[in-house]
Order: sequence, then structure tokens, then C-alpha cells
Amino acid sequence: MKKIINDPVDFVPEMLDGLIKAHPDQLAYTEDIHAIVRADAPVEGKVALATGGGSGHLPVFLGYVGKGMLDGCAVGDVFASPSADQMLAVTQKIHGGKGVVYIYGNYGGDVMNFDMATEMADMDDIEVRTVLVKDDVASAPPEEADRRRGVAGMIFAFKTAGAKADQGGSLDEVVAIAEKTLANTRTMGVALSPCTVPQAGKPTFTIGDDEMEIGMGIHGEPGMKREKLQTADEISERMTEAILADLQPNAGDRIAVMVNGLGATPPEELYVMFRKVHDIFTRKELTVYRAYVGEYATSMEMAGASFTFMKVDDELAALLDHPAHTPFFTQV
Amino acid sequence: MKKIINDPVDFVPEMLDGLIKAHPDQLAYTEDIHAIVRADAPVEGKVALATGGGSGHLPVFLGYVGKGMLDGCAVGDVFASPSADQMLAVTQKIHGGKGVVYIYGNYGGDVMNFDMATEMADMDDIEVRTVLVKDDVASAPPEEADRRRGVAGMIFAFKTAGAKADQGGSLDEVVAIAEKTLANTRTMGVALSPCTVPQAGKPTFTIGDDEMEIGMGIHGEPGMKREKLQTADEISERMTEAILADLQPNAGDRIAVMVNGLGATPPEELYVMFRKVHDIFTRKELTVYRAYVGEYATSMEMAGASFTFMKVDDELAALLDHPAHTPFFTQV
Amino acid sequence: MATAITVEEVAEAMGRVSALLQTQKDYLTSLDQAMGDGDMGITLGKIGQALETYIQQEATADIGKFLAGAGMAANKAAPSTMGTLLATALMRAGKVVKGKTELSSEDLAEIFQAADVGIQERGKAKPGDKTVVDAIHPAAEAFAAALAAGASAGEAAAKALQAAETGRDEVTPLRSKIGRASWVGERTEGLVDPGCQAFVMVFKNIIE
Amino acid sequence: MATAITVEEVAEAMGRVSALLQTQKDYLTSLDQAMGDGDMGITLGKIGQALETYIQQEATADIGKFLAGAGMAANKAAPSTMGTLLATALMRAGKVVKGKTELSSEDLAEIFQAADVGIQERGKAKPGDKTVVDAIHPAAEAFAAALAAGASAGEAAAKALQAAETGRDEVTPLRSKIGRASWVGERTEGLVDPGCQAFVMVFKNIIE
Ligand SMILES: Nc1ncnc2c1ncn2[C@@H]1O[C@H](COP(=O)(O)OP(=O)(O)O)[C@@H](O)[C@H]1O
Ligand SMILES: Nc1ncnc2c1ncn2[C@@H]1O[C@H](COP(=O)(O)OP(=O)(O)O)[C@@H](O)[C@H]1O
Ligand SMILES: [Mg+2]
Ligand SMILES: [Mg+2]
Ligand SMILES: [Mg+2]
Ligand SMILES: [Mg+2]
Repeated sequence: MKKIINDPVDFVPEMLDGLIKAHPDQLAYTEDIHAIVRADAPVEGKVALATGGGSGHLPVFLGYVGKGMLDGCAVGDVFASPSADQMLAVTQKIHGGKGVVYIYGNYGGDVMNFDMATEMADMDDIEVRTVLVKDDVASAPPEEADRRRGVAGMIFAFKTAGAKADQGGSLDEVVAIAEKTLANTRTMGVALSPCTVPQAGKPTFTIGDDEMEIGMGIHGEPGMKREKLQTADEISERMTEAILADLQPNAGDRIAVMVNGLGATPPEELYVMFRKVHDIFTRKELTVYRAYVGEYATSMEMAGASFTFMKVDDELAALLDHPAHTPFFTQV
Repeated sequence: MKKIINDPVDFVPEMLDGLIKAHPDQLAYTEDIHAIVRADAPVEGKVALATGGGSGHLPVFLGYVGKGMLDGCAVGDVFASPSADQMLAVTQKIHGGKGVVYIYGNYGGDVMNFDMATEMADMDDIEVRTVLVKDDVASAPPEEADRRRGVAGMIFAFKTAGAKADQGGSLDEVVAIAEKTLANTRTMGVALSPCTVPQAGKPTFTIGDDEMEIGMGIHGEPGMKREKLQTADEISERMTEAILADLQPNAGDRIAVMVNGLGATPPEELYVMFRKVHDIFTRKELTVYRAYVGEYATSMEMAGASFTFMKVDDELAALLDHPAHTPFFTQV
Repeated sequence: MATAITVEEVAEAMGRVSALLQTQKDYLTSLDQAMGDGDMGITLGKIGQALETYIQQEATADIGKFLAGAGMAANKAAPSTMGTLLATALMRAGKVVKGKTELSSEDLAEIFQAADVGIQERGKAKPGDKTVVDAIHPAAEAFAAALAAGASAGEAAAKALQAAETGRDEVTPLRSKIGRASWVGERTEGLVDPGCQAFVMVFKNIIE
Repeated sequence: MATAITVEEVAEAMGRVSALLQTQKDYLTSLDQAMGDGDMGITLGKIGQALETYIQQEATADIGKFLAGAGMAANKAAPSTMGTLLATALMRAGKVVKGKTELSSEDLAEIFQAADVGIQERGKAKPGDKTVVDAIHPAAEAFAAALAAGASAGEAAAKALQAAETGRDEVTPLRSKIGRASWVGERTEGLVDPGCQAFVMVFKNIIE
């Protein structure tokens, strides 16, 4: 896949520079441009939320930094963790006196560096709590759910926990909401084409013209199974059934649905898939509480999609409905 | 490029069905699902805005139907005009007693069918006014500006004219704003890869792995020139200079900037380009009044980008800032 | 080609054209991909399908009504540039022979001219802009001229086909001046105009 | 390998490793592409670059300080899994020889063990999970055991390399149990673990 870039080494800092210049009222950074915070950080008296991880997933992560969602995030190079230093810088800058919650995906590099940052923040007397996102049902069976990787489901946690913090929730309450959200959230994806890490210069994997990879991760990690490309309805049915088998909702339940494009797949195709999800839900007497169809967590120019379902009760529903305003996510 | 679709013949109706199901509070349709209107149409006492054209450009067109922007749109098959019938159905449904403004791109099929619809609406005593979008500087030289095609610049016209109508503007005033906006708006694009019309089944054009097409249209129409792929900075510089040469702003002018992805190009690359635009503007003492970086007018899974610049005065700036709320565009 | 043509014969010719548009879909698309957006085969194929259905359902002896109805069906099926022009041509043709159950050679000439004028009015292209007008306009003129000179309808049709082909070939080296192809600029020079080619194919099929 | 090692020698070895990481970038990336996200060569290459700069700028006789500083530079340069583990290993190694300007064979064994333990604590992988631990852990053990049995540092290093290679090969047929590769499941069976391979390459380079 061809890219519009300059020297691959400059890709991430140039991208971040562009982002800050495009959203000067919303975003700012510490001394290190990899450590990005809300322009009005710290919000005194509010629990602060931070996330982080590799670049290449926009709007994840920094597209969700703003009112009603995150206070800051540290981003590394493409698909690479930011450093503990950078996470610490974000933590220090956003701390509004009520503690900081880290919500991020279950990836080794990120976990180790956030752990180091937590140890360092502790020396600054900043209370840090961690909620790991492990929503991808394709990455491990239910018995080993702790091993699952974190993908698009994190956005629902940013949204509800961010709303709770915005409403004045305590550190414990915000953490509890993030955990409750993730306990009710599951994701599964499919990829049709690879993506290229700019500095690697060639695609992460190869795939036949008539093939798809069910269960692909958002870094191009091989998925569960390589198969012949199926129709939108077949793919949608399979992913929906796989997630529902894990989530086990009851008839009458309300479920927030995210149909997420991985990069190259156009919104038109996402809506064709959403239609099928909606039909299956209707058949099973499940209600689509809110639909999010678009690009929410990507792998640069990868073609493919993921479905995320979140079972909501009145509390989560209200938090999901709370307004938010960030560079990539505005809800009124 | 692989697609997640069912029978290609059903692509557009299924996509539309998904869209309506995802946004039931915002969108509705007449008897024909190709004729889409605001859920609360008609808004009595407001000038109504309509657009239309082929499918495959989401968020264009129906992503902009909603409060503060459009009242309705008719969409055809992929890259094909809707029928005069469908445009008439939209017109009848959205008419709130103060007339209807058609704002759409300068394409033969669309023009002929909107003209037919206008003739039919006239028989219903609905006053219809037409503003053609001709913003693509690559499609004809300034002397033949009337021949230019309409691309992403139409979104600025939807925004400002929609705001004017939302504020109670008269038919003449809304038309005047649309025309003023477009008189101050120019676009230019570049494509790196083709897209495939589902029913055609193969890419609209072929392009070498190290080539780009400067001036490509959003339907895969060949552009001005096939060249070796350049860096993000070089491409950005060229497109910026070409547009500015046509727009001829003065030092100190405020310009709204849209860096638009055509489909497969990730937001990361768009921000790398925006950074360069911002730098050039700073050098030339131009101010970025507002930045829109993302996918605003696409060609399905085409890789590439377009820049749209709109020179604003106080009036246009205020209309651009007016809130809007549609399925793909929310501004607070 | 008989001198007095009934609605059955019109329907039969339309049926043949419908089949042709569907079988030549990919070829027409490939022409439009070279200098347009690659949808002409798809849209004309759809119109072929719609006309096929229309022929089967419509039962009227009024050739004018039959043609106008076909035009409306065509516009609904695929309102692209060529689709809309074809629809316009059919509607205009229907208008001039409204109420007739048989067509004379002179009626054919009128139909031809109405289609030609309708296309020019709707699309605003002039001869030489390199559009379908450059095939249909000389063809309509040649048909009328041949009839006036005493030729049979069949002979006139042969002359018209020749004129259409010549028209098509004359604009091939030129640059497209209107429509989507005009944006392709100099790269259209030497490429056959898809609309001209479609007209020649369809007309050849009608008169054979 | 001399028995008393100075900071210059440590820096020299680090310089060789830095060069190796940069030249083997593509190879390491290809290993990670097969069962991970394909960034290991990039990140280790960056660390190589950062260490090269670090060596040139840092002037201290304290080997402990020198190693810990290298760890911090490495973490900043590329905090991926392998990068962070390498950084952790360097920091822990620095800690156990803090203040020393010369290293004995016993110091080397301590460094080795501190790196091994540090990696296990930070990454929480156990032997058999198919990670770099399966190369470094047996190597550290073999090095200490050989020294205890009276071998020279050079002989112990050779044994350690052998143990690392064996460890790497023993887990190759297994399925990855932790980290990104664990999500690839059975398809990792038979593929060499990139972390193990990187360790073997680096260690071989150090002792040669
Ligand atoms: N204004 C016009 N008037 C007459 N014919 C036109 C006009 N514009 C384009 N054409 C014809 O239409 C053909 C393309 O048809 P089609 O693919 O349906 O167009 P589009 O995809 O642009 O809607 C051209 O080859 C040309 O012959
Ligand atoms: N938890 C862990 N503990 C120790 N080593 C690990 C762990 N997870 C992964 N590894 C090692 O890291 C290697 C991959 O490194 P790297 O590409 O940097 O990881 P990532 O891209 O996932 O951050 C694996 O081959 C494995 O040897
Ligand atoms: Mg990685
Ligand atoms: Mg078309
Ligand atoms: Mg066309
Ligand atoms: Mg990796």
C-alpha cells in the first residue's frame, strides 16, 4: 500500500504536530510531543483518565482526548508502546488532585511501561489505578479471557468512565464504571488486507485476493483462521454470533453496537454490515441501544472491520449518552 | 480491492437500509429509500436544502442531512445520478413553504436530472433554486471555471448555507451564501490507488506502485497528470500552491482548511499533510480559520486526499461556526 | 425494415437492443473506464433489463405512449448521463408519434430528429464536443436527407449508420469538451467516445 | 574475554551489539512479522542507534551507572516489549554492579542473573511460555554453573550460548503462551521465537 509520508522516521512526530496544529483549542502537549493532554489540563477536582499505546490507530488514542472522555494519552511509534517517561509526563500534567485512571489495551509493552510509570507516579504521590482492556474474543477462549487483547472496546470504556469523571465521580467510582463497561463489552474483527508500518516498508502479512482473516488483531497480528472471503451477511452473522455466544445477553437486553472500520473499508460497507447486525438483533429480540458506525480504532490502511457490543443497563446507558467533545468524537 | 458486500446489485439499498437503521432519530425516507430526508422534515418556515448524486462518497451526501445542514438528498447507484423522480420526492417532502435550494456537483447526469426535477417541482408550485458546485481547480483552467467539477468544497456550502437557513434566512439569502461560499472555495486532489465500482467488479483505472495521479476526480476520473509518487511535503506544497494561485488570498486572510481523505488513506497521513499546509500558511501570513481533517467526501476505498480552502470573512466565519448535527458531522 | 411499423415491431427491436445492452455491458464499461467513471456499461445494462421488463408488461398499440413509457422506465432504472439522454430521446420520440399505431418512414425520420434535438436540449452539448451528439446528429440528418432523396427506409438507415460511424470516427482524435471526459483533457485524444460507440452499436442492432 | 573487565570493554561490546541490532533490523522484523506485529527489528534497531549515541556521550568509569544509563536510554528510544525488557535487563544489571569500575567473572554471573530475574519480573513470563526468557534463563543458569564448576569466563560463556540455543530450539515447536504471539495460537508452533533468536544473536556477538 502506498503512503503519503515523508521520511518514515518522522511519521509519528509529524502526524502529532499536525494534530496539535489542527486542534489547538483542544489539545496540548508536555515537553515531549508524544505526551498529549487536554488543552485545559489539569481539570482540578476531577478524576483524570489517561490511555496510551502505539500510533497508527487513529482516532485511538488521542482522538478521544477532550471533554467527557480522556484527559491525556501517551503514544509511541507506530504499533509500539510509548515510554514510561512519556506516560509519567502525561500523568503529572493531567492530575487534578483526585487520582488518575489508566485504561489501555492488554499488550505486553504497554503493560510494562504503564507499570513503570505507575511506580514512578507513586513517588510523586499520585494515586494511579489501572483498568486493562481485554475485549477481543478472538484472541483467547473464555477460560483464558485474561489473555485477550484490547481493541475497539476501549472506546466504550473511555466514554462511560469519562462521563462518570465528568459528572464528578470518585476514583473508585470511575474505576468501577470502566470495569463494569468492559465486563459487558466484547469485540471481534476481520481483516481483508494488511497494513504497512512505515519504517518496515512492507506489509505485515500477505493474504490472497480471495481470502480473509477472521479474528485479526489491530496490529496485523494473525487472527484465528485464514478463510475464503465470504459475503457481508455471512461475515456479519459469524462475528455477531461469536460475540453473543461470549456475551450471553438475554432477550430484551439493550446493546450498544460499534461497527468499526479498520482503515480502508468504506463506511458504505460498514453500513451494509450494520444492517445485518440490526436484523439479527431484531430476530433475537435484542435492542440496538446506540449505533456507532465508522472508524473508531484503525490499523492505518488495513481493510476490514470489527464489531463491538456493549450490554447496557440504565447506568451505562446514561453515561453513554452523556455529551463528549474531542477532536474525533463529538456527541451532543 | 476486496469488498465486504453481498450481491453487488443490492449494495446501495442495503447500505441505505443500514444507515436508516443506525440513525433512526435523524434520517427518514420517502417511499423510495434513495430519497432520504431529515427525520423531522419538513421544517416549516425554513428554506430547505437538498443535494444528491451517486453513492460511494460517504459522508457525501446523506451524512450531512440534519440540523444546520441539509434537509434531504437523493442518491443513486454507485457514482450514478439518482433519478429526477427521486429528487422530486425529496423536494416535495422537505419543502417547508419557503422554497428549496439544490446544491450539488457539476456532473452531467446530476444536472440533467435535477433540471428535470426542477421542472416537475415547478408544477407543484415549489420554488427551486440551484447552486452548482465547481470547486475542483484541477478539472479546468480558470478561464473555463464553469466546466469544473464539484468535489469536497460542497461541504462548506452545505455548512454555511445550512446555517443561514437554520438562522431563518430567506431563499435569496441562502442562495447568496451558497454562492459566496463557493466563490471563495477551491479544491484539488491526488489519488494513489483506484476504487472498484461493486457492479463493475474491477478497478476503474490502474496505477503503478510508485505512481500518483495529481488532480484525480472523486469518481476515479483520470486527473491532470500521472507522476512518480512524491513525499507528503512535496504533494502538500504542490496542491496548496495550485489552489492558492487560483484563490489568490492576501496576507492576513483567514482560510478554512479541509484535508480530506478519499477512503483508504489513514488520518495519520492526512495530519502529516495538514502540518505542511499549516507551515506554508504561516510562511505566507495566512491564518487557518478552522481545520477539518478527516474523511468528508470519499471514493470508497480509493487512497489519496484532497485539500479544500475557503476564504472567510466575518459572515462566512460565523456561519461556519454555527452548530450542526448530522449523522457524520456534529459541531458544537 | 418494413415501411409501416407496428408496436410489435418496435417492441421487438427494443427487445433486441435490451439484450444487446446487457451482453455488451463489460465492453461499454471498459470504454467509459478509459475516459470516464466506468459506469456506462452498468447503467445501460440496467436500462436493458428495465426495458425488457417494460416490454413484457406494457400492452398498448399506441407507439407514442409505448416509447414515452419506455423513456420513463429507463430514467428510473439508471439516470446516468447516457441513461438520462436515452430516456429523454425515448420520451421525445414518443411525443412526436403520440396516438399512432403504425409508423411510416417519415415518422421514423421525425422520431430520429426529435431524439437528436431532445438530447441536445437536455445535455447542452453541441456537435464537435465529442459526445453521443456527434453520432446521433449526423445520423438523423443523413436519414432525413436520404428519405428526401427518395431512398427506402432501409437504404436511409444504412446511410445513417455510415454517418454515425463517420461522426464517431471524426471526433475520436479530438479532445472531449463536455461532461466527465472533458476533465481528462488531452488524454481523451485518440480515444473513442463511449456514447458515440454505444449509439453506433445500438443503431446497427436496430436496423439489422 | 578477560577476567577483569573495564567500562571501555563493556562499551566496546555494547557498540558491537548496537551495530548488530541495526544491521539485522530487517531479519528481526521478518521474524516478528511471522507471529507478531513486525516491529521488533525497528525497535531494536532504534535501540542500537540510541545506544551508539549513548556510548559516545557517556563518560563514566562506573560500570553500574553506565549500564543503568544505557537502560534508560533504551527505554526512551523504543519501549516495545523487547525494548522494555532489554532496558529492564540493563537497569537491573547496572544496579548489581553499582560503583564498580572492573567486573570479575562472578560479577558477570550476577549481572546475567539480575537481567534474567528482571526480565521475568517485568514481563511475568515463565520458562516454557516461549519468550526470550527461554533463552536467557538457561543461559544465565549455565553460565553460573560453569563458573561454579571451575570454568573460565570464556568457557562459561560458550556453555551459556549453547544453553540459550537449546532453550530457543526447545520452545520452537511449542505454542506461544504470552504476549502478542499467544494470540496467533497454534500457528506459532514450529516458528522460532523472535525474542529468543534476538538474544542468541546478541549474546553470540558479545562473546565473540
Ligand atoms: N452534456 C452531454 N450531452 C450529450 N452527451 C453527453 C454529455 N455529457 C456526456 N455525454 C455522453 O455520455 C457518455 C458517458 O455516459 P455516462 O457514463 O452515462 O456518463 P456519466 O458517468 O458521466 O454520468 C459520453 O461518452 C458522452 O458521449
Ligand atoms: N511477557 C513477556 N515476557 C518476556 N518476553 C516476552 C513477553 N512477551 C513477549 N516477549 C518476547 O518479546 C518478543 C516480541 O518483542 P516485540 O516485537 O518487541 O513485542 P511487541 O511488538 O509485542 O511489543 C517475543 O518474541 C518474546 O520473546
Ligand atoms: Mg509492537
Ligand atoms: Mg457516472
Ligand atoms: Mg460514466
Ligand atoms: Mg512486535
